[in-house]
Amino acid sequence: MLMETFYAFIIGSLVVLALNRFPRIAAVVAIAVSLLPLFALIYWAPLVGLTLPSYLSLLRFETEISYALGPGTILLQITPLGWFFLFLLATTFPLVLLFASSFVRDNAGGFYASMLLTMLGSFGVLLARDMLTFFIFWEIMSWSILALVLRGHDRRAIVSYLAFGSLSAMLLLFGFMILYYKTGTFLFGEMALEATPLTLAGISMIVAGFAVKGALMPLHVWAPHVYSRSEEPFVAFLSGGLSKLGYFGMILFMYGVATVPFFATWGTFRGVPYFGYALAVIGAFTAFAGTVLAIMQDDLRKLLAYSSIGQLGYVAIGIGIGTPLALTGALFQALNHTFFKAVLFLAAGAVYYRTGRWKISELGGLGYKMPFTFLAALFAIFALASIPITSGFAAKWLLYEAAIEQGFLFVTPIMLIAGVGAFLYAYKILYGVFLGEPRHDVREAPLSQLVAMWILVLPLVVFLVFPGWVLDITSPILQEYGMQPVAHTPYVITTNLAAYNTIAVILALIGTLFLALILYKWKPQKVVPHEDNYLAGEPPENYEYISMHAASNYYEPFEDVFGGIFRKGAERGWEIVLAGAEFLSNGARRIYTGLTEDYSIYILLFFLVLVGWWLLW
Amino acid sequence: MVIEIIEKILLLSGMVALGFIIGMFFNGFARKVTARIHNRVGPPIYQGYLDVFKLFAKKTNISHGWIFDLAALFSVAGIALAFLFLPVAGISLLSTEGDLFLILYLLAIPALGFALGAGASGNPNAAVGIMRALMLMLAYELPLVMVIVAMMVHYNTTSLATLVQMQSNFKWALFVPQFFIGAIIVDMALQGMLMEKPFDIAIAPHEIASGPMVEFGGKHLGALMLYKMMAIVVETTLFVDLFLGGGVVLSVEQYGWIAYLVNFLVWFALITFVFFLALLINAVFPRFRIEQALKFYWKYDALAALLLLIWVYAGVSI
Amino acid sequence: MMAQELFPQAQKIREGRIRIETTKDEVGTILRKLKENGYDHFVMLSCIDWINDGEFELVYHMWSYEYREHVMISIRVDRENPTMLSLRDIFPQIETYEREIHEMFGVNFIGNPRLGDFILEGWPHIPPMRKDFDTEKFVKDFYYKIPEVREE
Amino acid sequence: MRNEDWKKISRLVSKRSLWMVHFCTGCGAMEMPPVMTSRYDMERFGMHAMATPRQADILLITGYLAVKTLKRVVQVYEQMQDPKYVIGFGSCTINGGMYWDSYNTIKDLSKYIPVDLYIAGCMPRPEAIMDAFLKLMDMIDKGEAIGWKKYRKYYDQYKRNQRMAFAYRLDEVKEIKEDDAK
Repeated sequence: MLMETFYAFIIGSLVVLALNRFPRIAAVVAIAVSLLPLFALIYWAPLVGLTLPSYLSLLRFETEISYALGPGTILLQITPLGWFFLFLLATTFPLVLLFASSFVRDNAGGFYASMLLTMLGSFGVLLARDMLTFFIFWEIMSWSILALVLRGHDRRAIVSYLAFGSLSAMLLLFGFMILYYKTGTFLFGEMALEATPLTLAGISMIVAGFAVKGALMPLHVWAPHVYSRSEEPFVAFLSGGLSKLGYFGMILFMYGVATVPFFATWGTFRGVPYFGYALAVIGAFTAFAGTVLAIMQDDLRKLLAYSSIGQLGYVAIGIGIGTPLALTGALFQALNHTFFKAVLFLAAGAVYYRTGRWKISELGGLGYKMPFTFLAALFAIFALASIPITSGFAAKWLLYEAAIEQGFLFVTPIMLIAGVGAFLYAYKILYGVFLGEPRHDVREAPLSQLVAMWILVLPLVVFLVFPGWVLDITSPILQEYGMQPVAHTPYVITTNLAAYNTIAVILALIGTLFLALILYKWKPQKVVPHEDNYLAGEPPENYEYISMHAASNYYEPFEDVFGGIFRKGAERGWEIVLAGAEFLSNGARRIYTGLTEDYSIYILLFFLVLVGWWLLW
Repeated sequence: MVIEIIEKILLLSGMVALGFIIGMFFNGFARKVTARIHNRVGPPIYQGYLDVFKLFAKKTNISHGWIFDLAALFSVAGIALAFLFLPVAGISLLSTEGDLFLILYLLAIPALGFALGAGASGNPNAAVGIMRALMLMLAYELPLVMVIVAMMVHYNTTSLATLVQMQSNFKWALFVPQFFIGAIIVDMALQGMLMEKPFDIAIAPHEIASGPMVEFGGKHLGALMLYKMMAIVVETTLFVDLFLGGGVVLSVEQYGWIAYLVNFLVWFALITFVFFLALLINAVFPRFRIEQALKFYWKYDALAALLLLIWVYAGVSI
Repeated sequence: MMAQELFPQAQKIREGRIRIETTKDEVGTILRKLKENGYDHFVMLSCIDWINDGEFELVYHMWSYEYREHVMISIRVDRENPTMLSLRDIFPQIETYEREIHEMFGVNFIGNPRLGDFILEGWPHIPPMRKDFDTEKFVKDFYYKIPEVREE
Repeated sequence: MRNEDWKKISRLVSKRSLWMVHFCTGCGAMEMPPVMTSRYDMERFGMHAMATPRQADILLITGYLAVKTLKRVVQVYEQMQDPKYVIGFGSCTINGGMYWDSYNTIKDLSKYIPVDLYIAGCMPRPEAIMDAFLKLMDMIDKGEAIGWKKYRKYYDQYKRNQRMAFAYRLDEVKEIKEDDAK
C-alpha cells in the first residue's frame, strides 16, 4: 500500500486542517498517519539484512511502483540508502508530532497539515527512482517547509529561506537538465555518465543545491534564521530529519549516479578525488566555523542552529572522502545527529514551554527543577560532544580513522579541534540552562514532551553498546556502490589502523564507576541549599547585589579573540555578492534602452557573432 | 573462563590502584620540588597520601545536590578509565581495544563530569573557572592534535599500543628529527594539560578562589584530588607513550618477568622526568591571562605544529 | 587660575594650602568653579563636631595637580537639624563620603539616594563620631557585658 | 580495628595536613608571608594556604574584627567542614588590643566563635606563629582541639552572642528567644 500511504498523507493533512479547532484530535490523527512510514520501514527491513518478527509488519508495502499521474509517471523504489534515511525520518517524525501535541497551540491544524506534507515530500524523495519524481517531491517538501517557516512571522527567516530555497531548486533543476541532456534518461539506474566537464558541472550544481539544504557553509545563511524563529517541534524535525535529505541527495548523486572513478578522472589527492577533497575541506571548515559561531551565541536556538551546521559539516567530510570507512562514518554521524539534535531542540522547546525564555543568560538552575529533561539533554549533549558514553563517539571515530587512513594532515586537526570546540558550547548549554543559580520556579515538562525526548534518547544508548548494528544497515549501501563494507561485529569496529571495542569501554567504565561509587559512598554527606555558597564570606542577605549566574557573555575572552573574524562573516560575504548582482543587473538594464535603433544593432551584432563563429569553427 | 575474567578484573583494579598511588606520590613530589626551587624545605614526599586521607576523614561533607555529586563520581571513574586504555610500560591492558582518538575523548569524561558538578554548585567563581579550563583545553588541543595527527600519518597507525611497539628497541619518536620538534610542542601543550603555571588559569586561587573547586570540600575534594593526581600520571604517560617509546627497554619475550620490572621502572623514571620538567617551569613562572594563553598556543605553538605538518607532508609524499 | 585669584575671601594658611570659608548655598558654585580651573581632584569630605557652637563643620578638600595646591572649603551646618545638599553631581565620588558622614555624624544630605547602612550595619544609637557619644561607656556597657559562652 | 584506634590514626594524619584559610583583617596579614615563604616555611608541616573555607581546616583570624567583619567570619566559619579549628592571632582577637575602646570592634572573639588557640602579641613574631601551629598540632593529636564540637554543642549561646553584636544591643536576647521558640 505504497500509493495509499501518499493518499493517506494528503487526506490526513486535509483532515487535520479541518480539525483546526480541535488541536488534540488533530494531533492524534496526524500521529496516526505519521506511523505509516514506520510500518513501511519495518516491512522493508529485510532489504538491509534485518529480519524483524513478522507480526511487526502489519501492512504490506510494494518495494517498487510506477504510477501514472497525468502525462507522466511517478517511479518509486526503495533502496538501502533510502531505507537508512527513512529510518531517521520515520522514527523522528511521530515523536516530534507527539511533542507538538502539547507545544503547538495556535493554528495547530495548519501546523500538522504542513508537517504531514513535509513528510510526504521527504518520503517521496527517499523513494524516488528518477530525477523527475525526485524533483517533484523535493519541491513539495521545500514549499511545505516554507509554510512552516511562515508561521514564525520573521521576515529575515522567510526571505533568507526563500532566497536560498529557490537557489537550491534552481541549481538542482539545472543540474538535472544537464544530466538528462548528456545521458538521455531520467532514471538513476540507467544513467551512464561520461567524464566531461559539463557533467561535472551538472553534478557540482546538484551537490551545491543539496548543500543548501544541508546548510553547508557558505550556503548556510538561511539556517540560523529559520532554526531560531520557528516552532521547536518543526525545527527539531528540520535539523534532525530534513537537513539529512541534502546529504541523502549528495550520496545518491556522488556515489549512486556518478561514481568514484568518474570523479577520479580529474585527478586524486591521496586516493581521494579532488572533487571529494574539496567537499571534505568545505565540510571541515563548516565544522570548525559552525562550532566557533555556536560558542558565541546567547540565544539557545541560534546556538543549536550553528551547532547543527557544524555537526553536519562532519557528514560532508565523510561524503567527500568517500572511502567505505568515511561513508559509514558520515551515515553514522547523520544518524547520531538526527537523534541528539532532535532531543536538544525538543529539550530547548520544553524549557521554553515552562519558562518562556530563549536566552541562555536568562535561564539557569533548571537541572533540579526539570530533572528528566535535564538528563535527556545531558545524554544528547554527551552525544554531541562525542563522549564515548554515547553512540556519538563511534561516528566521529570512523570519520577520524577515515581521514587518517587517507593521510589527511590538514583536515584531521580541524575536525579534531572542532570536536573540542563542541565541548565549549555543550557546556554553555548545560551550565547556562540547567546548572547554576535556580532562577525559575517551574515544574517538569509535560509527559508527552518527556516521552518524545526519551524515546529519541534510546537509539543513542542502544547504538553506544552495539554500533555494529548501524554498520549492519550501512553495509548494503556500500555494497550497492561496489565498496567493501567496514569489518565489524556488533560491538567491535575494526579498521586498518585500529579497533574500537565498545563493550570494553562500557564495562571498564561501569567498573571504574563502581570503584568511585564505593569511595564516594564511604562517608555520609549533607546537602546544603543553594544559598550556602562561598562568596568571600558575603552573607546570603546581600546576594541581591551579586549576580550568581555567570552565564551572560560566558566565553567573552574567546569572543575577544575570534569575534571579529567569524561574526557576520558569511552574511557580509553574501551582501557583497548581492551588491555585485545589483551592479550587474543595473548594467544590464542600461542595454534595454527602449530605442528601436539600438535593438536592431543588437540583432545585427548577434548575427555577426553567429556568422563569425560558424566561419571560424 | 571465570578465573580468567576474575584475573582480568583484579589486574585492572590493581592497575587503577597503582595509578592512584603513583599520582598521590606525584603530589608530594611536586610540592617538594617546588619548595626546593623556592629554597624551602617543603613537605615530606608522602604528603599527598596524608592529604587525601585527611580529606576522606573529614566529618562533614557538603553537597549541593545529586548533579554536584556526579563530579566526584565521573572525575574519578573517567580518569581511571583513561588510564586503563593507555599502554603502561608496554603493558597494554585495554589499549588494544581502543586507540588514541578514544583516549583523547576519554580524557573529556572526567573534565566534563567535573565541570558538571562545579556548575551545579551555582558558584560564579566555579563557572568562571570552568570557562577558563574549557578555553584552555581548546587552546592546547590544537597544537597537540596537530602533532598527534602528524605522528599517526607518519607511523600509519592510530593505535597507541602499536605506536609504542613501533618505537621499541630505542627507535623513539623523539629521535626522529621532526618529532623532536613535535615533542617540544607537545611538552608545551602538556604544561597546559597539567594546569601548571603559567597555565594554571582555571584554578587561580588568588583570583577566583580556586575556580571550579571552590565549593568542594571533604570527600568531594578528596575525589577531585585523586582525579587531578591521576591526571598527572595519565598525561605524562601519554607523552611518554608518544615520544619516549612508553618506557619499553627490554622485550618481554627475551627476558620474561625481569623485563616487566625494568620496563616499569623505566616508565616510572620517564614520567617522573617529564613531570619534573613541567615543575621546573611551574616553579618560576607567573600566570598568563586566558587570552594570552589562547594566543600563545594558537600563534606560536600551533604555528610550529603547522610547520611540522608541512614537514611531515613533504616527507610522506617523497 | 589659582584659587586665591578666583576667590578673594580665600585665606592662605601656608604655601600650597588655601582655606575658603563660605556658606551652604555657595559651596556648590565654588566647587564647580574650582573644578573648571584645574582643581580636578576631589580629595575628601570631612566633618568636625563643634559641640559648644552647636554646629558641624563640613570641609571639602580639593587638590590641583597643576598648581600643587590644596584647597579646603569649609561650611558650617546646624547641629540640631544638620542638612546639606548633596554635591554628587559635581564629583560622583562625593556620594561615598556623604554616606560616611551621614553614618558617623548624622548629617542628612538631600539628594543622595544611598544614605543607608555603610560601615555600621544596623546601628541603633546616636551617630558614634558625635562628641556627645561616649564610646568608652558604650564599650563597657555593651561589649564587656556580652556573656561568655557557659560550658556545662 | 576499634573505633578509638581509627580516630587516633585519623587525628595523627590530619594534624600533618592542615589547610588554612586566612581571614586577613587588620595588620596581622603582614606576618603571614614570612611564615609561608622560605624563611619559616610552614609547608614543612604540611600546612598550606587554601582559597576557600570549604577546603580548609584552620581559620586564622589575623587582627581586629569590626562587627560587620564578624558577620563574614561567622559565615566563613560555618561554611568550613568539621573538624575545623580557629586560631586567634594577635591581641586584638583576645581583648580588643589597641581597639579596646572602639565602639565598633568586638573585644573577645571566643564569645562569638570557639577559638582553639590564641597567639598573643602585637604583632606576634613568625616564631610565635610557628609555635602556635606546632601547639595546635599537638592539641589535635591529644584530642584537645575541640572548638568545632563546642560550637555544635553551645550553638544557641554562640548564636545569641552573635546576634547581640550584630544588633549593637544587649536586649536582642528576647527576640532571639522568640525566634527559637518558633
